[in-house]
Amino acid sequence: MLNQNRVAIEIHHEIEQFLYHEARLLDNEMLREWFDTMLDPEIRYQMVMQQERFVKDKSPAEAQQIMPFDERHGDLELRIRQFESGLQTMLNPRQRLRRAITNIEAFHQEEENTYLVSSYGIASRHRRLYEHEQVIFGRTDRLKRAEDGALRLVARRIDLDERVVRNKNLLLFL
Amino acid sequence: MLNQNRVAIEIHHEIEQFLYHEARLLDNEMLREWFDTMLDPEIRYQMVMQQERFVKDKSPAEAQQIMPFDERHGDLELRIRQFESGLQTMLNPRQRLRRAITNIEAFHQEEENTYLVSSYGIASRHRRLYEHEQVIFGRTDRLKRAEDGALRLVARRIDLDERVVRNKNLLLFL
Amino acid sequence: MLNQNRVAIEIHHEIEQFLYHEARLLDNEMLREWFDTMLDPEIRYQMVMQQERFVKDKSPAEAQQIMPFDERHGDLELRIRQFESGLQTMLNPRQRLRRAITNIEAFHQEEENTYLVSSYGIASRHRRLYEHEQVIFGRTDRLKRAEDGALRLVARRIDLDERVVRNKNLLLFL
Amino acid sequence: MVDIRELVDAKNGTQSRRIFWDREIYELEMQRIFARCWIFLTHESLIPEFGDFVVTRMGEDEVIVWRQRDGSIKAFLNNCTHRGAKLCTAEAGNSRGFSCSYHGWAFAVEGKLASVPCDSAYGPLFDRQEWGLREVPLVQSYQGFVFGCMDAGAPGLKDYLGDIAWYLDIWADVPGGIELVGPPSRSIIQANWKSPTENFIGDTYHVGWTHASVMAAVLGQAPPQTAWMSEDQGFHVTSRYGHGLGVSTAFYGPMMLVESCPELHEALAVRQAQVEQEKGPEAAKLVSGIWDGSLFPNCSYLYGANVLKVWNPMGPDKVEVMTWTIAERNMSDDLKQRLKVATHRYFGTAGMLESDDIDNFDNSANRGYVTRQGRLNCQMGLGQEREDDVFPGVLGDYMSEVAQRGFYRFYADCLASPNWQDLEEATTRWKSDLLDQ
Amino acid sequence: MVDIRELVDAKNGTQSRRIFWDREIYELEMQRIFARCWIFLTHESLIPEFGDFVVTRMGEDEVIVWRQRDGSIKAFLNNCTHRGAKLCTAEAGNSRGFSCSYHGWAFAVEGKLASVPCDSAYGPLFDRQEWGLREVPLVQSYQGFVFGCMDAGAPGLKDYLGDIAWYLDIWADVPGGIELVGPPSRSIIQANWKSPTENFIGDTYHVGWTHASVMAAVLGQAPPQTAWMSEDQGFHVTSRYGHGLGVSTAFYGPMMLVESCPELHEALAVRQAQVEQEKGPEAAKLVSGIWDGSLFPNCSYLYGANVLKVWNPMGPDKVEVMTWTIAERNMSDDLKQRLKVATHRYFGTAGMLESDDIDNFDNSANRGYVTRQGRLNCQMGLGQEREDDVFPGVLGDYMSEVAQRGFYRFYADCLASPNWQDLEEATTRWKSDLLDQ
Amino acid sequence: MVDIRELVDAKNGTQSRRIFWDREIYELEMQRIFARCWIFLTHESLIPEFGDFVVTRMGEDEVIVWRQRDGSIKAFLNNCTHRGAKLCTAEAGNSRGFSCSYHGWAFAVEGKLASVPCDSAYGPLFDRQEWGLREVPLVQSYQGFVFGCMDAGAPGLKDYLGDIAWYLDIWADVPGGIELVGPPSRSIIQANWKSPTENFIGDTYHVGWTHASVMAAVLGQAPPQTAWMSEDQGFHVTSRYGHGLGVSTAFYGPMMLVESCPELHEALAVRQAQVEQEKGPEAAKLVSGIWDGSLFPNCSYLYGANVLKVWNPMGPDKVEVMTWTIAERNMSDDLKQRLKVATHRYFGTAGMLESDDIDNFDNSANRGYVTRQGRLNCQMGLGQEREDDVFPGVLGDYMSEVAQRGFYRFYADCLASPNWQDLEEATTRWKSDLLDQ
Ligand code: FES
Ligand code: FES
Ligand code: FES
Ligand SMILES: [Fe+3]
Ligand SMILES: [Fe+3]
Ligand SMILES: [Fe+3]
Repeated sequence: MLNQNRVAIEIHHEIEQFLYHEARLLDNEMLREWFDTMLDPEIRYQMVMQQERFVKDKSPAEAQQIMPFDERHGDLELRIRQFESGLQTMLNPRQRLRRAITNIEAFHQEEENTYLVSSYGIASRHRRLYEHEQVIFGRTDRLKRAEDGALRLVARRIDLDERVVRNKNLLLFL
Repeated sequence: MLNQNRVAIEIHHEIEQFLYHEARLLDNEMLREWFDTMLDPEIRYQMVMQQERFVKDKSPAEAQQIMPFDERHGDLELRIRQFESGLQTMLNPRQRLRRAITNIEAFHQEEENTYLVSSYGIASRHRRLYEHEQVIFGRTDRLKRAEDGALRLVARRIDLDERVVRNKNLLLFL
Repeated sequence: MLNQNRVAIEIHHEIEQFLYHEARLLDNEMLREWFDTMLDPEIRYQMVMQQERFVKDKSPAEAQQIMPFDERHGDLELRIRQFESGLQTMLNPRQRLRRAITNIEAFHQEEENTYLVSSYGIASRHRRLYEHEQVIFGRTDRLKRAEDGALRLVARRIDLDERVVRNKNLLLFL
Repeated sequence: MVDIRELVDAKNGTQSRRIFWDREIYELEMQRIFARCWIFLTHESLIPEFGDFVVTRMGEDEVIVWRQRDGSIKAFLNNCTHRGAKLCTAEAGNSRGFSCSYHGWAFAVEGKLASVPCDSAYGPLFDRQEWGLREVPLVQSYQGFVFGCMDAGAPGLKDYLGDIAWYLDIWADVPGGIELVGPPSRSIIQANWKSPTENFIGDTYHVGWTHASVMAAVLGQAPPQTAWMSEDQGFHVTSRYGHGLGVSTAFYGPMMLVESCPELHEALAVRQAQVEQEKGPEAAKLVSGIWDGSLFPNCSYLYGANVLKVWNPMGPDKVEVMTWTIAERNMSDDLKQRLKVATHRYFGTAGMLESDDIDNFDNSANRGYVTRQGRLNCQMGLGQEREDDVFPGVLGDYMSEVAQRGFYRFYADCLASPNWQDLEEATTRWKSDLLDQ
Repeated sequence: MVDIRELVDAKNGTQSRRIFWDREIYELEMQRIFARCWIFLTHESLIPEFGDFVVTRMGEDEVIVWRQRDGSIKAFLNNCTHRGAKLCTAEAGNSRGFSCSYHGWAFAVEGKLASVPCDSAYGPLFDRQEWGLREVPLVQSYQGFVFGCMDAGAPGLKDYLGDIAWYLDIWADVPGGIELVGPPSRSIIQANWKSPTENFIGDTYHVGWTHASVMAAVLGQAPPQTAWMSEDQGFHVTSRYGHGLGVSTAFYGPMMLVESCPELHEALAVRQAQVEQEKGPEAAKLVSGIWDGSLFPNCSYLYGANVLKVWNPMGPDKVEVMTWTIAERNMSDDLKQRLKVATHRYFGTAGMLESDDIDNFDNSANRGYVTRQGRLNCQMGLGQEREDDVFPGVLGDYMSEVAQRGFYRFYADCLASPNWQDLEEATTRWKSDLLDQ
Repeated sequence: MVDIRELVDAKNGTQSRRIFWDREIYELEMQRIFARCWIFLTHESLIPEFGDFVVTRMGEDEVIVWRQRDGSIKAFLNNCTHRGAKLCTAEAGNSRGFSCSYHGWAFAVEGKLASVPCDSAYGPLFDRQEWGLREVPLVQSYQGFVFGCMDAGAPGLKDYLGDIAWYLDIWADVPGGIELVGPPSRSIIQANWKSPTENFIGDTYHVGWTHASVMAAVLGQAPPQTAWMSEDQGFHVTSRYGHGLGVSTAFYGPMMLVESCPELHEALAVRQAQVEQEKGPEAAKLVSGIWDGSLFPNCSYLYGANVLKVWNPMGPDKVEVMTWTIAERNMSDDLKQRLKVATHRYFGTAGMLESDDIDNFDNSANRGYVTRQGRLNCQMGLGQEREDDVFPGVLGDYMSEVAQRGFYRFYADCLASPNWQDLEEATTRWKSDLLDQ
């Protein structure tokens, strides 16, 4: 993410609005719409946590990281079908999720019409009377302008800062 | 809030700065200035919480929601007079409120020079030595360009994600 | 910070990206790069907390405030050398800091090519298995365009909202 | 073991700070107060139809309050009897039964275990009849207010309300009845449950001081604190089982509500005429006043400001506040909604009056070993208790702490008594004890 | 003192809710269960080399599990014996020693206090030999699973596993052995540690109900709950020291994994042939099924879904969940990684199945003084326990709660016994007690 | 009941880990240490004028420390005696009285209940004289440091400081006196209050190890840990009532401060000459050194680094740290402010040295039932205690734990003694016990 490759202000604005729109869709449980309109069929969707290791540790990355999500298009659809089943007692009464997105930076990639986007997020979940959880994360996205001119998410890597999850679960898209 | 009605980047910037300016005024306890310069006399100012009901519940909205605020111009002024009384021991020593605003999206409304604005917020309150509270919310605002060319807030609906308030009180404007 | 001195949208965008870039550098522990490329040699870097006093208290400001940081260029470098020593057990395993920056407003200063920038921040620190801390702050920065055309931080004042620090320490740059 | 008589000196009107802090005392309260006394559950108007339910708490026990087919109301512990999962996860709604989310045991509205999936797997040693929901033994209503009691040996609700029922009738026994407009606002504050309860039971004293900012906002300037202690202000009452209330006849009850609900003027005049006829002119005078009151242990209300509050304990230092609007059933829906907004403007979680109060209740003031050796004073008007021809109960001045003292008198009796029989005995001479003092 | 026999009625299969809530009971559990029984530490495959270590917990005690020069494994309390600072702050890694961050005392891999900075300042009264790391007295492995025990008087690990070892061999005694793929996911949930453990030990009952959403997503629609109770479904087992497990032979074990890990089909067929040869056709049938199981007190696993779980207690109402993927050592690295992703898709912290379960375990359902007087039911299949010629232990139907009852039977014996000698005595007739019932 | 002698073996210099964890022990500490010993309140320079006040804590009890009209200082529990609300909500300021926020009871600077709103409502049974603020029985100063004591039977402050007063005079009895520059920084850390106190009382040992990163940053590279144990380094002292301190004469005290405060060079030379004249050359040598020290129970200071710390207990696992800068009264305001910045650069909440320390104090290292059966070692230099002709108290090497052992010796005596009379008796032969060992 070199400083000189930053996208121009108009594209930045478009990307920012894309991410806000996405958060709003997800917060309003419009998962299918998100899936259909914002994701590229080639999507790779990852969420990563790191084990606590000493700085000098020499073991390979996969021995140090755990991925609650490492999904392709089909895996995501399977998960969305679970949400659509209407059978999750966890979601009844409905939970309230809110994804505040900040620190958006976008950069041109070598491939044309492709952008590397860095953003931060603070997602809050309120559910039942007393449950409140928060998760802090960074995201590195790859966005591509599709043939219809609209942006699509081609890859997302979500880095969680927490090692031990404090949420009741992470069954949510960040 | 259709994607295609998004305002142009310049208006978006203006609206964003309006909301940040507003937050800064409120955080600095300049309530009267906020009231005088940013609110339209026709303002409707609502804060809404939802009771926990099953998804299939058929009761009407008003049986499910509670509004700590449902104020008009005069009600807001009454509240500001309480703050101006100087008699609230709650505010002495002063509390520190900070309203971080994110996820701003703005859309043209049918009515000219009127914008529908969606934003998210994380408000923090520190007071006394040890009290710290946070409230997470979404807002749907209606902004209008007044005759003097400046924006004014015509309607605001604040949706709180929490059902049970964890703040000592919500005597604050979000 | 008068409304009419707000910078134009392009400069605003540049400043915003400067601050996001800065946060990303700091979050990735690239302190030396931050120090070398973003700070002006004349930097004054302050972090301020206020004692709880009654509103009517007449004592001078310095009797009411405490500064965990009031640093010049050399002081900051000393601190960076501590980080670079590799000897802080506190940072091994590494901690995860994330500085979400919001509410950016920028204003022209009298001096040319100098901007007064107000921003808010929510910094999160995760470390070890279970530690999670958050600190909420406002910042008032002075940025200057250096001869090379790039922005530099000339002054920063960080106002912490908390009186009693809940972090294990504040050995971090906000 | 806790020495109750050292904690509360009912005769002299002082208490130990420890009753607001100690976990040991709190546990005893859960047992001897909240599992023994009548606890407010809901109002009938909130669950009018067969299957309507609300979930609430009695002490820390969560219960489902449920309208039965025959119109009666039952209450059950909100927990599955199989492996113990929470049964109903909504606050309110309508249902003829609940299926547990874990294995699907299904409980019917009357509490029976109606069906057990895969029941043939159970075998003959399992008796389904034994594993219905655990029922709250007593559920009764007064003026539509539904109360439950975990102790089958308790006196009936009407007896429990005692002298206070006469007063409740004045504002609640209106034609068509009253109702609560929900849903309640809910918030959690750092307080012991007794602090807000004692505040609402008789704390005239704080009004002019704590709420000066609201007075200033509404009236232009705050009147002196003594404005609430003129001769003809009204009175406070205490009663056998600790309930108390106060009426100020010098203030116009709905003064804060009438701007958005001007219809209240006329409604009040009508009601005043009715009460005059039913209970005489003295009682009628009370109708236009502002009332504060608490029912032991943790239900409070303001008539005039039209709010009802429950202070649900969540440990010695935490209370969940629930707030409803009181309306008359015959009011228009539109008026009810305006009333809901107006009452919350003053007494909701963003309420202008409520917000002033919360710091005063803050339990952290009791922190500290030496601090907790201290005693608190509740002696205003001590020795000036009196009876009245018209007004039931034992009375004190409007500006007095007679009701708070009565609250702590019964509180101590409750904690000290192992059962209702002893408690009845301990309180039988309450009135002469007070008046002969 | 806690009355254990009142808390757990092992004969009738009921328990008091208090065992999921009371701090006093929890403290006793820490002492009599977690400082006495064999506790899962790690798998040998996770610390293959000299100096490899992981940090984990036994009860609330944090321990370093450390591969020695001679290939053996030792475990030590993870705390400096000088002024008590935490010693190792990483979860895993490789080191031949740790220096304390405070003053630099250096402990070697075998636990000795290897060096003390400025040791000449100490003087003759200090004996360095006495201040090594405190060692966990017993550390033993079975099929590569490493367990530790704080009580030197405990039976050996193999004896402790008892009848269950036979079953573990079926899936763990594969050529090349099995391994755990780490690092584990970790999360903290609001639950008592016994709730998830009893779920994994034998809760067939919840699968069709709680997880209906996953069934619907995967299969298109959720089958009825009774689909898990047909005659030939399999069985559940309980054993002397509380361990239990269940096998469903009606479902294809790795059904959720094969899409991303199709190699599992063949591996399973190969394994089935091996088991047939080693243990006969009855045992071989189990290979293609889906298994659930828990080892007393807090280690669970699913064979077929290939996850291993530890439920580490953090107070009566909190559990830290640790989840590893089970793989065969001889699998390719690529397959292991795909398996890791697939198992976490269902059983990680974002797992589709896991997420359904967590609310059911929520400990807040036990809040309330009256609530906690209640009992919980665990009677499914009570009185239908049986022995089998092929399968060790005492069996019940696949759809039964025989394993949960066995868990609580031993739980109660454990809490009631002051030492292992008494505990051995208390459990010696466990089988006849069960079968003659 | 807690068995103190098992917890602390004063003779052999070991302690049970339980003293850093158990709630029961903590409660006893609140009673027998914090409600009995002299507790640091403030420095006279922070409340110079009539009406100046600061609010602080003694144990967990919050107190107002208040300058009286006659220049004396009183301290009061910061709570209203009416219904118990917190009285003063500011940390510091100037006022001649405080009105309670709840009902307006007004307390005057000397603690009297000065006025009661609506007092005519009270009646004759209320005696206003009885309901003033509860006063801390003893408040005394030494070198401007103000201490309070909740036990009227305690020895005077000067006696309580004992041998340590001689040392304090060296840096505090300067012409014009010293002062504390405030406001203090405040932070809450996860630690038992004894951990940082013992660190500051004599932990030479950690400096070269824990703070190696600062040494590297300041000096270019970190010296070996043994650099702090050369013959002529200085010494540590312990005293009857647990206070201790250490002086290193091998290091130049203000080395970290002089860059921004070069005036310190000369001030130190001047002071050294004064001390030489007053107390002789041996004492004068100490002036240019760096000192660490703690006054029992929870006040610490570094002379040379010029910070004063209070470690206020907030439960067994939490401490609120308060940090002030020590300055000489006669310094210029500008120098004082630079000193404030410089001291916080190293010892504030963002302090380069402070930040290194906090993990070492982390109380979570004591988690675990088995862990807490362990003992901690404090034996460095055990048996090498000595007396000195010039220096009061019992001395040990600079690199020793003599001061920590003395702290825990008195700690144990304090917990074991029901009152000051017994405590005096228990400690009367402290010196010979130590030296004859
Ligand atoms: S716990 Fe409710 S059905 Fe099993
Ligand atoms: S505490 Fe570990 S070396 Fe001192
Ligand atoms: S509580 Fe202080 S005046 Fe009543
Ligand atoms: Fe009030
Ligand atoms: Fe499950
Ligand atoms: Fe240190």
